[in-house]
This record gives sequence, structure tokens and C-alpha cells, in this order.
Amino acid sequence: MAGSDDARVAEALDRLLTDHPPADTPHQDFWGAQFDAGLAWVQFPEGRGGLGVNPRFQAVVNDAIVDAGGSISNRRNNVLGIGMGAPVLVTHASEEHQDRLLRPMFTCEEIWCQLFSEPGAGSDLAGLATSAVEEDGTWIVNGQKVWTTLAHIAKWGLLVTRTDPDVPKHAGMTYFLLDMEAEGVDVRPLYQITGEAEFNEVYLDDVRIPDEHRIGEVGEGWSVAMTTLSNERVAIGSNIPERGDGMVKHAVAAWQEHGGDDPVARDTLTKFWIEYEAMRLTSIRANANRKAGNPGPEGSTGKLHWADLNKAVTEFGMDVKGAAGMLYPKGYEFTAPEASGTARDESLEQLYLRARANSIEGGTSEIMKNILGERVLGLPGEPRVDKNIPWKDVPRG
Amino acid sequence: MAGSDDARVAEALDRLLTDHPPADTPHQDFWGAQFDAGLAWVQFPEGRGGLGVNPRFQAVVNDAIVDAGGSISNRRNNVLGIGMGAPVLVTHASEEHQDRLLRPMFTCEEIWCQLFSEPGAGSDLAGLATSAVEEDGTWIVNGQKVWTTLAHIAKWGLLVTRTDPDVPKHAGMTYFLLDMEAEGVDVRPLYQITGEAEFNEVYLDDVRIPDEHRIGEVGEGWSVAMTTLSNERVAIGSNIPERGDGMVKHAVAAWQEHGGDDPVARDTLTKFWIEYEAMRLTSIRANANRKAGNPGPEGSTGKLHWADLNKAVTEFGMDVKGAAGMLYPKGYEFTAPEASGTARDESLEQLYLRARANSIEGGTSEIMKNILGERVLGLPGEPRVDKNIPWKDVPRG
Amino acid sequence: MAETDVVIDFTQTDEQQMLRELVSKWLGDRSESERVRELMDTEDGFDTAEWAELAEMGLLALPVPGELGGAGMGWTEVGVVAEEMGRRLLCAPWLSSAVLATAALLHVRGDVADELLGQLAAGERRATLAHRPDHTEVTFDGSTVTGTAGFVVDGVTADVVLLAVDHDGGTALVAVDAADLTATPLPVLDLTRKQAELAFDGAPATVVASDADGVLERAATVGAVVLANESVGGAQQVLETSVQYGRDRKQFGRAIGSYQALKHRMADTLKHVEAAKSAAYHAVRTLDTDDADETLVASAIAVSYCGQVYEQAAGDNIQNHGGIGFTWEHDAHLYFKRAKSSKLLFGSPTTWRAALADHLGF
Amino acid sequence: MAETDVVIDFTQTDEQQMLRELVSKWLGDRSESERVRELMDTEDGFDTAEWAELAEMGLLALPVPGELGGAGMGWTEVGVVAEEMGRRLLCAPWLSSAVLATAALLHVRGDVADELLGQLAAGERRATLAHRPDHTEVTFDGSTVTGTAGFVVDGVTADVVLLAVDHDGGTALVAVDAADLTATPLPVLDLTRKQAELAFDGAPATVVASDADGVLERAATVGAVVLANESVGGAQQVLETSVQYGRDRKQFGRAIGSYQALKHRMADTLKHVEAAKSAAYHAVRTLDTDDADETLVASAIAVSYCGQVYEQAAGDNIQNHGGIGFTWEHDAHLYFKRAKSSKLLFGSPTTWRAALADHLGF
Repeated sequence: MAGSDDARVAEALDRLLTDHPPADTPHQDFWGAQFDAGLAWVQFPEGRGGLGVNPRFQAVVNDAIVDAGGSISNRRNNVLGIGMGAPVLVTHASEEHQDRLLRPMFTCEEIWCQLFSEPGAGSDLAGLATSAVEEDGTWIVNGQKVWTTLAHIAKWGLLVTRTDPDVPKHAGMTYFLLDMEAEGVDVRPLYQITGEAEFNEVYLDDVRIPDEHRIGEVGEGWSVAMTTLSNERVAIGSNIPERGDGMVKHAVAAWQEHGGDDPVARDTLTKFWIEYEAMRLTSIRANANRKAGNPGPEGSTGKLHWADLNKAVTEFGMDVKGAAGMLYPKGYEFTAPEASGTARDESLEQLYLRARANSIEGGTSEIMKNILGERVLGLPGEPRVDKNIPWKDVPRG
Repeated sequence: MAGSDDARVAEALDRLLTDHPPADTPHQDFWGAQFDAGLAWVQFPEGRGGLGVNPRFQAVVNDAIVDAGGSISNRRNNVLGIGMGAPVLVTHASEEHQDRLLRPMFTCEEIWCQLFSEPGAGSDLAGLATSAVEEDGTWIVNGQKVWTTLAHIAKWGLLVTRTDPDVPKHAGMTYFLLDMEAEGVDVRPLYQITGEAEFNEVYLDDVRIPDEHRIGEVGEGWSVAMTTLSNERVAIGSNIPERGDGMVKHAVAAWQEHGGDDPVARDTLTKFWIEYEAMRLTSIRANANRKAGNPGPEGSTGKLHWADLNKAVTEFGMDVKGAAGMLYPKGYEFTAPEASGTARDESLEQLYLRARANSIEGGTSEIMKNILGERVLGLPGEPRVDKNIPWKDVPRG
Repeated sequence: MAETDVVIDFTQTDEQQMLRELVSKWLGDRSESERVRELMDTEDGFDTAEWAELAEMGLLALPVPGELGGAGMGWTEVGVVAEEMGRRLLCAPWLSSAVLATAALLHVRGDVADELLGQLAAGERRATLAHRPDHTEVTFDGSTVTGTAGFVVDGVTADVVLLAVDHDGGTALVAVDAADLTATPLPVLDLTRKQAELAFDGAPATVVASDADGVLERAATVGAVVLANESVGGAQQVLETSVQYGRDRKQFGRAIGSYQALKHRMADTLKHVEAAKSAAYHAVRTLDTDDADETLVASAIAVSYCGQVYEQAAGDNIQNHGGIGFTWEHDAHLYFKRAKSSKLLFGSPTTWRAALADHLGF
Repeated sequence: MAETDVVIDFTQTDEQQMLRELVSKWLGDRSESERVRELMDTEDGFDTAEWAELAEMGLLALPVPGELGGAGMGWTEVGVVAEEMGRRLLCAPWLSSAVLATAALLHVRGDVADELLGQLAAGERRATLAHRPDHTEVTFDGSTVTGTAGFVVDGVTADVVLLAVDHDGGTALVAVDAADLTATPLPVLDLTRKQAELAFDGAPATVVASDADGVLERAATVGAVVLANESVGGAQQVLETSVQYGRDRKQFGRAIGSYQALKHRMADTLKHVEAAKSAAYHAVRTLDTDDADETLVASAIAVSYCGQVYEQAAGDNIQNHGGIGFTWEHDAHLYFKRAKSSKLLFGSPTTWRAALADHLGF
């Protein structure tokens, strides 16, 4: 069986690369052809961008495309759609929605965003308060979402709401597709420590959502959201930097320009370089084990490890610059960039500030350690005070 | 009022130092005279070693004795008696017991130990399981205590037992004075990482304690024990090391012998030296503020800070020794020293091993951080699962 | 450096306590978050009316002798004020004029210096000092200076700039009028403290003191130690902010400060902040003594340790706040940037430690 | 050192997996805690019968060619075995004989070396190497050696000691019989790995190879990298021990591993242990290649990082256990001491990092 899947993937891949040489095909056209070939999400059904095979083949496909000079940047540029929205759609949405939405998502014609976090519901996502009330087949939504990347350019949003405040928090949520162009959707830039606004606040004021845009049953929003989040890791995927690349590169550059002959800073720099390389090797090992169908804990520690180290190495790099470390040459500009700060290749100064969020966004380091401790190491959870009581009675603030 | 207390202390002190010149009086005789002068525990009633004045005068007294060439080493050598047992006696014990026990305690004629911790009750002292059952005015005690310093030379033990397993854990305990020479008391050395046995295990096998040795009411053991522990900080007191003394001294010595010209180790050593001095200055500041009747958080952080730093600096010192850091020249000897390891002036190698316990003994660093967070900073406690249920139903292990 | 000779005295006088309360109250009125944000977005970075108030309160010349118009107190009192200002991120050229320039002038004294001290005390003029020899390249020909000076605190708004220059085989302290130099604002990380690059092209320079050996070392030591006291104020403030948020903010039905991850981190911060205070308080007291050895030791301890502690506390404060701590609208980033800038303003902690290591014979 | 030339391949062969299981099973029978404690209290520190079993299983000569009696595998397989041995603190002169001496002999080869390799493989003799040039002072006159060698692993029990000596303007590898030298056991911190100070007084020495340039560097690199793999085994073991205790031990009615203080510390250990494994696995694989540059880079990474990670994990393991972790009867201290000793055996992490920094042009 696996053998025949191997062959099917290889054949489809071969045909795709032959018929649409990636180096010579416009990205969007290529991604459309990739979708049609069933190589967008290989584990999806045929006709929905997949071949119905083991998802580990996706890494093979992606590597082959990159090797052939193609791009897989759609996965990053539309990460909330391709990485998280697609599995939700293919699992929970109607045939019509799947037909309508998956392809333009994969080609990046339609950008997606995720409307989960709220000012009062960060780590505790299931505590969210945005209400949706049904009136004659239409849902009226009110509330505020935050930390929504790409909301200012997104066509679609993945929205979780509270539809029943009288049941325990995980039981009273419902999941929707939100047309970001609908009336009452107000996207405002959220300026951050760098003066840029990668993120947005989204205010929802009597926004009307047709019931057909509901995903999953009423009250099932949490399990649908979990489909989304459990795909996050796959979405973040297998992008391995080159040796010495990433934030440590900027510290090395600072050292080369300003380090002089300070042996203490030299040793610290080398220590950072070593730990970055050990992490990078871990990513390579994790990918190899995933490809071999044998994933282990090495695949789960990266987020935490990079976050800690990114903060520390940029802090160090600024010190190495000496007096120049007191400067922020690009100035605080209050702009909204197209891509996320960690994806771009910016100055050390900007990365230094931007890295502060690495241990907060996408799950704080505290939550990551809970997950590693409980799910990977098997340690017991903490006593919970917010279970089995109505959401409206849970202390919030 | 304060003025007249000032005068009384000054007068008593003056007479004591004149009548019993500390430098020329045998320690034990001097301590007896000090007790009789009411300068042993100034806050205690007259006739019980005190003058009934504010305890902050004690620091003045101690400093004056040391300045006059006397010793206050009894406070350290019999710390569990003078520091913790005495306040319990003076608060809860009978007149007869106070008359009989306080003076020989202060002179170190009778050494005291504390029988609180158990293998199953470390940080969670109130979870202890040693049972005491009354039969005709005598209590029959069975159980095992651990981490009892000085038990092998002690005459008296401060013992907390479980007398009612059917009520919540804090409610079912009773406090006793234990004659360490009683039948059924078996003291065994507990060897530690250094091969030495500063601590003991104490096995209690049908030990009989007369009811008159009960301290406080039946079931009041926890609040009596709290009297003991709340005096721990005062007991540990105000011993300020000289600048550069303590464990950092050994790291400096290792550096001077083995460091060569390694600039990285030199910087690390200096960092340690600085942080030790900052801690030492904090102790001086805490003493000054205590004396001025204005104690603050600076008096509470020392235990945690020294523990962390002692571990780190000795670890570093061993590295500085290079290959010699793989040696333990004194060998593992399996002896029971008279004093505690942190009090003695030992080799770097031994301190390196001994320091591992600094963050465990006398309250783990985890518990210390809970205390600092909750009592000093005012952060909320964690949800508790062991309250309001019978002790026998609390999960243990 | 026998231990027994070293005076360590943490006594706080009633006068110091009153001063602390006075400053704290004034800052509460004048340096709330909104006001800081208004001022940091201006090029000058401060308000002249508030400067006049500081002068009126005597806060511009605390260690200056009474006969020159100062308060006749010591650097210890300056430390108290700095700590309170650090808590509120006061935007004002106080560090440059009332500390750095004042320290330089007090080091040399003399008629010219004394006159300027009087003007500074009265708030009539503001001065600064080119305090980074590693970024200062100026030559003095006896009457004019030519060259550049970098990282000059409040270099754009100072009325007069002090420079230590080579002169007659020694060091002279000279003063250049703002009108005679070109000041370019630097794009600072920390918007609440302005810095400038200065260019001098044959600028007329008044000799304040022709024999000013050690003036930069003294002024930088004073500046760094006062800044260490400012930093412990900032560190204390971010700790209190974290604690308050830890009590108020709830996730999973519990105050987040009840979780050990946050509680223990704050306990560690407390531990370091208390030690940093001790280091800063002792160091600033040595500035009022003649004990050069102890001043060196205590300064190196305070400057290197407090810089690190503030940086760590301010970074942890962002993390303790989660997402909101990373936004522009929350003050956490202002403290974070102030901490970094303060850590680097007078040279790196490594440099200060190296000086101490030399002194200790390591 | 172009990245594209570097081969990074974490493939685990079925053969390696079988080897791991074989060793793990044997250690389960032969190196439980009680047995470790028996052997560490003996002067020899190992059991000859068990040594014969290791020989029988082929574990004494994994990277030695089949024609010499070895298993014809590579250092990668040695790494697998070392990792498992590290988990159980096996007391045996394996690192000295099957790794250090074997690496030296494989570096030089030739008749004498090959004969000795065969004897080592069969378990007929045990060898060690004076691997610390900074603690070795010997002169070779063409037939005898005189001097001392310190920190020689298993120097008391080895049948033959290999020495790198100056000879004819180059380096020769010579062998001295145990009968011809004086071995004094050193008072080691880590009782599970014996070391000795050796004295040679005109001791007859057989020339193994007269042209043995680079032999110590190679053997030390191999030894350090294999030890890094042993260390990740130890680190993994202490992590698992902590996790198990965190599940079992209850205080305040809760498993202590449910508290974030312990849970988060263990999560951090996991993070480092996984990264250390990657570093160790890659480094040991480079030993089986001809890529000298990558061997240098990967060794420096693995040795410096794994040493630190093990030390931290073993120290945390004591803390995670509270009081019991500090007792002699609990194994936590054995791992703690092994970790420290391993971190220092082949020179400090700083030294390894300095070599890497030179190579990277920092």
C-alpha cells in the first residue's frame, strides 16, 4: 500500500514539475497546478488539493519543488489559511465551501486570518467572550478580537464565538467563516514595541453571518478550533535555516563590526552560535524522524527554544554594539508591514525588539512548557478551577 | 516608653559586660550570666532570659557582646533550641518546663533538635504521618522523622505528631517535647552527597511520652509549630560575612591557583564576586532597617539568593580548577560532623557538593519563592486540593 | 582596601525621606504615562515650564554648595531623586545638566565653573557633557574647538556643552555655547532620553578649568552611579506593575500571578531588585566620601549589576504581561528601552567589571 | 566550510537500533544501581567477568576492522553504545580501552597497533591512553620513557598504557606495560570512573608507531565526542527519573510534577536534552567521515554543549527530588558527579568553544 502511494506521489510530482517547470511558471499559476495535481495537501481527498495519502509525503513534495527552483512561500504568506483553515474546511465545511474556497486559498488569491484571541482570552482561548446570537437563520456577532495577523488584507476570517454563556466554557462556543468585507467588521492596526503594526484589533459590531457560514454544529466551536490548532505545528513545518543564519547572524555581524578583541563577548557569541546550531540540527533530526514516520519529542521543543534564544542573542548583540546599541536607526514609523517580523530579514535593532514577542505569540513560553511537561513528558496537570461551571461564572479579567 | 527600654537594656548590658568581661569569661559561664541578666532573649519576660522589651534590642546586645570579644556562637550551635524551641516554650509550656529548660538551652548544656520533617512530609510539613495515641495519660508515638540535625547529640526534641487522622491536616496535630534518651528513639545517621552525615533519621517505635510533655492543646500542634517556624528567620539572624568571604572566596582561590589568564573565567568570577557583595550589602541594609524598626523585603530574599549563588559559584570554581575539578581530595569518609557543613570552612570540593542542599534545606527555593511571591509581593496563592478534607483522604506519596 | 576601613551606612535621613516624597508627588502630577508619551514625541523631549519647577524645588543643584545657589546636600540625595525619576521615566535633561555637567563643574570649581553652577542651579541655563571619550574627537587650540562628540545626552537642547580636551600636556575643561556648534539628534532606541551627535568647527570655547585632570572619570562615575539609582527605581516600578497585573489578570479562572511560572519569576526579580538597591544606595553614598578605592569598587558593583537587573526585570515585565506587554500603548516597552539604553550609556557592564577585577587583583 | 558540502544525516539503521536494544538489555541485567555501587567502591572499579561478556558481544571493538577481530562498524555505533552506558553509569574501562586507546591505534595502524587492537577486541588485554598533554610530562629515549602522566582514565587497571611522545622531531606512539610503571589511584569525585597518576622511571616502551602526528588530537576528539553521547544518555536518564518522581511524589495533596516550578524546569531540560542529542549524534557521525572541518565544528558543538546540558540536568534532578535527592543512597548524586567529571575530562567547554571561534573567524 505504502509502496503504491509512494509511486502515486512520485508520478504526480514528476508530471507537475515537467508540465509546469517551477522556475519558469508564475508562482500563482504553479500553485494552482499544484492544487489540481493533488499536491497542495497530499493527505486531502482527490479534487480537494490532495491524493488521500500519508501527510508525511508533503515534505517530500515541498522539498522537490524548492529543489526545482519553485516557491512554497504561499504556505507562509497565507499560513492561517493553508496551515489552519484548510484542515478545518476539509473536515467540517460543506462541499460547496470546499470547492469555492480551497483553491484560491492555496494560490493566495484570498488571504485568510484567524479571529480567536481576545483581550480577555489570550492563553485561555476557551475563555473568549465575543457573542453570537441567532436571529432567523442569521447570527449577530459582537465583540473584539486581537492579535489577528493579516486581518487588514484578509478576505476570510476563521472566527470562534460564544453562543451559550450558561454552559462550561468549552461547551458554549460556535465556529464561523467570517467575510472580512462584511458590514460591522472594523480592522484597526495594533502598534507594537517596534512601532509597526503586524497585528490588528478587529472590532465586530452587529456583524451578520449567515448560518451557512457556520462550521460545525452550534456549541462545537471548541473542537473545530482544535482541528485548526492541531494543524499549527504541521503548518509551521519544516523550514530549516542555513547554518549560522537567523538572529545569530546579526549578532555575528555586530561582533565583526563592534566586537574588537573582547574575549568575553567572543565566548558568549560562540555559545549562542553553538546553541543555534544544536537547535537547527534538532529541526533537521525532527524532520528526518517525521519523514521516517517516527516523530519524537525533538519535534516539539523548537518553539520554546528559539523563543528563548532569539531574545537572548539579540539582547547580547545590542550590547556588543556598545554605544550604538542605544540607537534605533530606522526610527519608529508606525506602519503596517505585509509580512510578519520574524519572517523578514531586518536589522538587529528591530529583531531585538521584535523577538520580545517570540515567547508570547503562538502560545506563550509558559503555555509551551505546560504542553511539553504534560503532553510530552506525561506530568500531571494543575488543579482546574474553571471546569464544570458555567462560563459566565468563571472569574475573568 | 521606648526611651526607658533603651535605658534598661543599656544598663543591663553595661552591668553584664562589666561583671563578666566576655573576653575573660568561659563561654558557658558568660551565657548563664547573660540569661540571668535578661539579655538572652530580650523580648522574653524577666526571669526567663528576657526584659520584656522590643526584640530589636537583641541585635544591639549581640553586637555589643561580639565587640567586647565575647561569643554568640551558642545561637548557632544550639540554633534549634535558642532560635525555635525557646519561643515555643515561653509561649506554650508550663512554668516548670520554662524554669527547667530555658537556661541550660541557652548555655548549650542541653542541645535541642527538631523532629518535624518526614520522608512523606517535606515541603508539606502539615502532611506528616507520625502517629501519637493516648493511653492513660501517656502518648504512644510511632513513625519516622528525617533531616534532623543534631539529633545524635541532642537531649531534647521538638516533635510534631498526628493525633487525629479524621480531620483536615492542619487540625489533627499535637506538639510534644521528646526526651531523646527515651526508649524506642533510634537515631541513625543519614549520609549525604558528601559522604558525611550532618543529618539523621529518627525512628520512633512505641515511644512513650508523658502528657505533661505535651506543648499546647491536643490538635493545636500546627499553630505551636508555626510559633517555632516564624522564629526561624530571627534565629538565623544577622551574621554578616566579611567582604569577599564565604563560598566566593574559594572560587577566587581556585582562580588564583588555576585560572591562568582566561579572561572569560575572570569576568565570570568578577560577576560572582559582585553579586555576593550585593547580597552582603543587602544583609547589612536589612539589619540596619530592622534595627531602625523599619524592616522591608530586603530582609526576606537572602535565603533564596545565597542558595542559588552558592550552587553556581562552586560549580564555576570546580570548572576553574580544570582537570583538578575531577578530584575529591578528602575522599568520601562517611562520618558525622559536629556542625553543619555550611557553617564550617571546608574545601571548595566539599562546598560544591554541600551547596546542592542550600536550595532544599530550611525550605526549598520553590517554597521560598512561593512565600516571597505571596507574603512579600502579595500575589494570590494556588488552588488547594488538600484543604477541608480529612488528612487520611489527602493523596500522599 | 581593608574591609574594616570601608564605611557602609544605609541610614536614611528624614530629610532624604521628605525629598523622596516631594519628588514622588511632583512626578505623580507631571510624569504620568500620557505626559511621558507627549514629551518623548517632541524633538526637545522635555518641557521648559516643568524645568523651571524643578529649579524652584531645588532639584537641579542638590549637591551644589549653598553659596552658589545649590541645596548644599550630597550625591546621596541626588540618588534618591534619580530613583524616583526612574520609576516615572521623567523626560527632562536632568541627568545631563544636574548630574553630568554639575559633577564635572564641581570637580574643577573656580570662578567660571561656579558662575555656571549658579546658572544651572537657577534653571537659567542647561549644560551637558561630552562624556564618552571613545566617541569624542576634538582638538582645542587655546580658544576654539574642532571635531565631533557622539552620544551626548540632551546635546540638542543644552545651552552649553562641556568638553574635556587635551591642553598643555594635561586636560582642560572647556565650554562651548550651543549657538556655536551643530547638534544632530540621534535616532535613539529610548525616546525618553534624547542624545545627539555634535560637530564643532572652530567653535569658540571658554576655558572653565585649565587643570581638569580626571574630570571625565569623575563625572562618568557620578553619572553612572546616579543612573544605577535611577535604574533600581525603574526595576522596582516594573516589578510592581507585574505584580499588579498578576493580581488583576485572570486566565483559566485564576489570577495569573497565582501560577508559579509568574510568581517565581517575580520572586526572582524581587531578589535581584533588593540586591541592586543595596548596591546602588551604597555606591551613591561613596560619592560623598573621599574614599577613592571604595568609590571604584562600589561603582563597579552598582553600575554593572543594576544595569543587568533592570534589563532583566524590564524584559520579564513584558513577558509577565503577555500580548499587551508587547504593544506600543502599554508602558512596558518604554521601561525596556530605558533599561537597555541605561545599561550602555556609560560603557558596558563588562568594562566596569574589568576595572573591578584589576582593582581586586583577579 | 560551505554549508552545502556538509553532510547531516540522522538516519538510524536497523543494526544500530538492534545494538541499542542489546546493550540496553545487558545493562539492565548488569548495571542496576546496586551493582554500580558495589563496583564503584572497589579499587579496580569493574568486574572482569563482565568485561569478558562485553568482549563476547563485540562491544570492545565496534569500529575495528573485521580482519583484526573487530565488528567492522563505525564510531556512530560506538556512540549508540555510549549513550546507553551513560544512562546506567556502567562501571567498566570501556572509554579508556575501547574508545581512547582504540582510537589512537586506529589512527596509526601498523603491525604493532593491529596486534594490540586484536587483543583489545578479544578482551585479552585492556589499554588506556595518557590523553591530557597538559598533564603529561614524559621523555622517550628511543627505548624507555621517564616522567609522569596525570588523569589517566583506568590507569590502575590497564594492562598497557599508550603515550604520545616527542621522537625524531615528530610524535611517536609508544606502549608501556603495566608492570613497568607505578600507578597511583586519584581520589576522584566520580567514583564510577577511575583515574590514576602514572609514574615512569626508565620504563621499557614499545614503539607502536614512530610517525604518529595528530594521534592525541584524534583520540581526544573521538573520546570527547563519544563521551558527549554518553552524557546525553545520562541527561536523558536523569530527566526520566525526575519525571517519574514528579508523577509519584505528592505534597499538599498533589503530584509535585503538577506544579509549574518543577514542570517548567523539566520542560526546559527536555528542550536542552533534545538539542544535545542532535549535537552528539551529528558529531559522532562526523568521526566516520573524512571531513576534518566538519568534525572540528561538530565536535566543539557537541562537547561544549552536551557537557553543560548534562551538568545542568543532573543538578536540577537533585533539586527536583528535594531532600532525598541529596542523600548518598539516592542515585542522583552519582549522575551529578559523573556529569561534572565528564564536562572536565577532555578540557573545559571554554577551550572547545575557543577552537570553534578560531575556526569560524570570530
